[in-house]
Amino acid sequence: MVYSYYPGCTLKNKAQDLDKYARMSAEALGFTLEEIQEWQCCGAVYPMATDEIATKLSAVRALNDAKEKGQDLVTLCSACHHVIKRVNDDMQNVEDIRTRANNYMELKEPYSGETKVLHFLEVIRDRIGFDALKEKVVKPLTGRKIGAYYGCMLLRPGNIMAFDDPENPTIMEDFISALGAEAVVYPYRNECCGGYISLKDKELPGKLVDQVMASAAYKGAEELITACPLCLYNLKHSGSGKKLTVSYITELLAEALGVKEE
Amino acid sequence: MQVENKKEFQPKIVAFCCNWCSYAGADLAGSSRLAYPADVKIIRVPCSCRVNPMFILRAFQRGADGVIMCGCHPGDCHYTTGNYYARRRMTLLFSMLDYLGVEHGRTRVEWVSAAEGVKFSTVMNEFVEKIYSLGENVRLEDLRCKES
Amino acid sequence: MHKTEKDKAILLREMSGANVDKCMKCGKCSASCPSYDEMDIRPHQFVSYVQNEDVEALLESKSLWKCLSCFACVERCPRDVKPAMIIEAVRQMVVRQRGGNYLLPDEVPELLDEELPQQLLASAFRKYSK
Amino acid sequence: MEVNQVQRIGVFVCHCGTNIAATVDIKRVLEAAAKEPGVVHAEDYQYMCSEAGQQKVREAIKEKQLTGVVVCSCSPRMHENTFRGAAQKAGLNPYMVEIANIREHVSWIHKNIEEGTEKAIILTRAAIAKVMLNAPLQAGQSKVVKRALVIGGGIAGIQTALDIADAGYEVDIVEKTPSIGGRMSQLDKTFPTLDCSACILTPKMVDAAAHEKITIYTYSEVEKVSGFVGDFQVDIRKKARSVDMSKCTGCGVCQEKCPSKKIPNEFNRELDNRAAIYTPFAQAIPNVPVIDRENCIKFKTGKCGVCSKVCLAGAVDYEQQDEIVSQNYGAIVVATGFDTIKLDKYEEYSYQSCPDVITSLELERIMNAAGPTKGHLERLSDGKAPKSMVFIQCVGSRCADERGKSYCSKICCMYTAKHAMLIRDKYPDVDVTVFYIDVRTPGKNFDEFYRRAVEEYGVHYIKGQVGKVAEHNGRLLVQGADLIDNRRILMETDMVVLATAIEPNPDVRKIATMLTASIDTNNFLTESHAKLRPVESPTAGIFLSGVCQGPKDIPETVAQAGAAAIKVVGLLAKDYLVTNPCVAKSDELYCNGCSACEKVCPYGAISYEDREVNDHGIREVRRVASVNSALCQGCGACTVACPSGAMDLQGFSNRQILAEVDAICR
Repeated sequence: MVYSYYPGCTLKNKAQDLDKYARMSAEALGFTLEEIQEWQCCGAVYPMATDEIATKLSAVRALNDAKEKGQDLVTLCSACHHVIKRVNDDMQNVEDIRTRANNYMELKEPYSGETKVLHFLEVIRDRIGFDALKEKVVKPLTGRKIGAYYGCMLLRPGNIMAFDDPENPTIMEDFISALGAEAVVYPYRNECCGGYISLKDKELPGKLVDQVMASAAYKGAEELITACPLCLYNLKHSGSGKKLTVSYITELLAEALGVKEE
Repeated sequence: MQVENKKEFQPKIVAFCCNWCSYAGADLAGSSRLAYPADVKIIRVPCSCRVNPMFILRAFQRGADGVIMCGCHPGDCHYTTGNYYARRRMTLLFSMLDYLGVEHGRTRVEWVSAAEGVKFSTVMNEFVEKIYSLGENVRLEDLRCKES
Repeated sequence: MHKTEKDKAILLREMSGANVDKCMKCGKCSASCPSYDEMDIRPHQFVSYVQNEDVEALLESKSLWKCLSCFACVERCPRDVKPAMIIEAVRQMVVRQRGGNYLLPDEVPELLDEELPQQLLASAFRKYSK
Repeated sequence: MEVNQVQRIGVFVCHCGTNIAATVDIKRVLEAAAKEPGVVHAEDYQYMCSEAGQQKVREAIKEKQLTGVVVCSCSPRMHENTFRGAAQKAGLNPYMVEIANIREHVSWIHKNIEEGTEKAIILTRAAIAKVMLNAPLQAGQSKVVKRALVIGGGIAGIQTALDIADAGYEVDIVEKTPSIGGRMSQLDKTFPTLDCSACILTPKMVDAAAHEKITIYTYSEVEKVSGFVGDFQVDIRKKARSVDMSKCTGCGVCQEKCPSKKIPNEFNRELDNRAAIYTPFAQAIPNVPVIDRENCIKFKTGKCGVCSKVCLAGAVDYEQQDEIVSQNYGAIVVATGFDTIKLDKYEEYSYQSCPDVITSLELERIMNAAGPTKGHLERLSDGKAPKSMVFIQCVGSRCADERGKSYCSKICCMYTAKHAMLIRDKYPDVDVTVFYIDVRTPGKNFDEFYRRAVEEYGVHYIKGQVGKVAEHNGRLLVQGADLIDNRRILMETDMVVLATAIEPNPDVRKIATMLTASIDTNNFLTESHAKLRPVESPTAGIFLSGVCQGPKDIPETVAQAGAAAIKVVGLLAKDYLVTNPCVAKSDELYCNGCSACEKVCPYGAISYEDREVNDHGIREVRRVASVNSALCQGCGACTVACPSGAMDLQGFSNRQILAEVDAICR
């Protein structure tokens, strides 16, 4: 199975691990991530104002590219996934945005949200299946106690992202269990890390990250995983409390599948 | 345009009133002596949902200048849901009449409760005034039906 | 063209797409907000400020730069009001004005560090400037 | 112009003293009426409704062999029945009378004699045109079975049954669970008087069980309903109890000895376990256990049989089968009650992940001496006594999204005040905080009750919904915002109680469908009129009692139960029901079997049947609509929905109304 793949800017730069291990793991699991041509930065935050059009076009371009290839579009970075999924929802359901975006784009045929947007984890859950994943694990992560950090962008708004129950998600826990580790559920796994505010304000993300870390540690987690480069950055660099190590979901996956080079 | 070549325009106005609310409201307007023009003639029906759009078209065919339908307030229908059906049917009928070129003001739906004598009278006054301003209905009247 | 407070309030309602009048003042948005303590005008107040057409105060508020767009308020609101969308609309109103940018390119070099992801810069620029 | 030559119409114009005669020229009306085709008689009188006036009508009918009567007088809402009666006395079908309303609609509002007279003439013509097309109608009769069925054995059902039975009629209660008692039996104390729920409920349960007119079917469900008001045929499934009711002494040994004891106890909201053979609670009526076959070792594996061995009365019967009881009823009362909503979509409150976050109904069980903690207030996670408790109101109520319910659950403000007060009273060292959006306490002594919680018991009320509850360091971290002080609340507490929205018992949808009783989008049964007929379903013969109709507390439920009972008694007191003959009727030759009429009928009065029709000599079986005239209320919705014109309304037929339109527009 070949999927169109939108890596996004950070995965080409500071988060190369997230990208690299994803491609390797995908091959090991029997699917290919085919990077779309000449993608542009998604903008990293969804432009919420109803009159924003230009800021949504790069996402539409990527979506249309996948549509023309007849492929589903896979993303990894939470921000990219959030932006592309929501723009796709706009293209499906908001007539004004659809019309205006298509007027700008001059595509061969108008785009109205035909592409299915999947997060890498959704491909594993819905296309591969956690049971099948379990069978492909060669180095089970037995004995490791891992907490999933979801953050906000994958889950909310729940009705559009439709990723998992926004208040009680289980996809990453199921993922961790499939890899042979013990998934640690903690209540702050869906609370914000501070996001983009950390560029100019270190104090608030510090408070939030300390809360997340303390909550995860209290529940017995020894390490955390995330899908988002910004979450990873904030979790690592903000706050003054006790730190758990944080890694990307794909790194953990590559390790369990035995494709991660040491 | 046909301009008043008659001496005086005397509109024919048919009002369909449901037995439980609007007809009672009209009775209350009467017992409260709240006047409205005599051009309005009321037909009693059990419920606004009994009003077949055909009745309204027939009225226009026979030379009515305006038709108004009154029922219980939404949620208060004696038969629970009748006025909702009526409302939907009239919406469709009115859009068809619009298409036929019958002015929007010639038809009206109003919810009048049994306690709203004042409202009944006010609505009828307004409606008749509107019909006067629109003049005679020439769109749908079937001249063959006219008695000489 | 000079816009009155009322015009701006109407514009905010349109730009935000928020269901301002559905609010029942339960405060769950503020209760859910991770930035609550940093804000001078709290998420639930944004709704009433728009209802009261008190837009100037919103335009001056430091809350605009503290909202994380984490959507906790949107998700948990029992009335589907979408307070974050109002905050975003006000923020847009500010950054679209001349001199309204909260982040200037000149500031950036000092804020960088070795591991700072591109995503952070991209999102901060989207949120803080036009 | 079509004129039915055989019709002989009489027109009677009333002066109503000067009420009509002052602004309507009676003479001209008479003259105009007399000229109408078919009119063979026209006369006027001072007061047509008086005995002398009616006498004139009766005489004219006889002398002139009238086939139809038009009375030009006051509103038909006033005297239509009077003149119908007069016609009937003279041997004319009462439905051959029409009224032209020339008082309320003419003389009282049009002061110009010219205008008034002209309008009166037109209305008279319309009435004549209508009556020409009237057909004689017969009001039917249907018998009334003098027995009522109450579905649901909670306080609503028990009270309704007691009131009906006290009036002397037979009542059957059908209860799904093994005992009557319902939600109220799960409550510890009741507001606003704080009396013990069991102390006031159990005597009523005993009364119901002992009442000679009441039959109780527990562990039973309504399976099938047919018929209509006055005579419903109902099949009740008595599920196999596996215990012989006539032999069991209620000693309880079987429950003690049953080896399968790990089954979540529904009565205690699954906070503890019960045995596979069980009575839900000690005061259960009947005090006879049932075997939960899904969890019984004997039924699962064939081995065990301990209960049978220990039963001295020999009451345990593994071979027992479900039994169907068929019974006829004149009236049915729905009293199916409520449950709390599921909280799986509200995990921001950590209900699923943390045992110390509980619902209010769970707290009732914890506070109850027969509950899972024997009435000790303790945390379910570690059994420790709490030092601080937080109550969160409106969880799932007043929601615009699909997670919760759009309505206010109505009882939560009061029971939360009750809980807070009881805890502060019994455990004064426990700090109690209530997060509220609005405190709603309409009801006698209700606000005073809530104020007592604040003023005398020191309960802290904070305005603002809670955003998140998270377990941390062995306690619960409650994150909220005080909307009045405009400050962040981040407090640690030991237990959190969620005032969970209530919803109608999920079974009600199935029952409503069987009864063709209408139900709203929230699954509450719809009342016939929100204000004036609040305990009657729009479906004749179906009555509503308790929360199945809308959220309500115990006093309101009991009041409504009594109201439903008196409505039932009013129905059962009649031997026969007179049916309104102005009902819909379908012409089988025109009916195309499309079901459009069936879908709009609010009463379920239309059904389809395969019937042999004779279409101009061709006999064939067709699927055609059939109207049950006992159920039809004569609204006419079906007549307009019918695309083929087969459906018509007697007394207000298409031809009649068109004739009126034509007469007015002439």
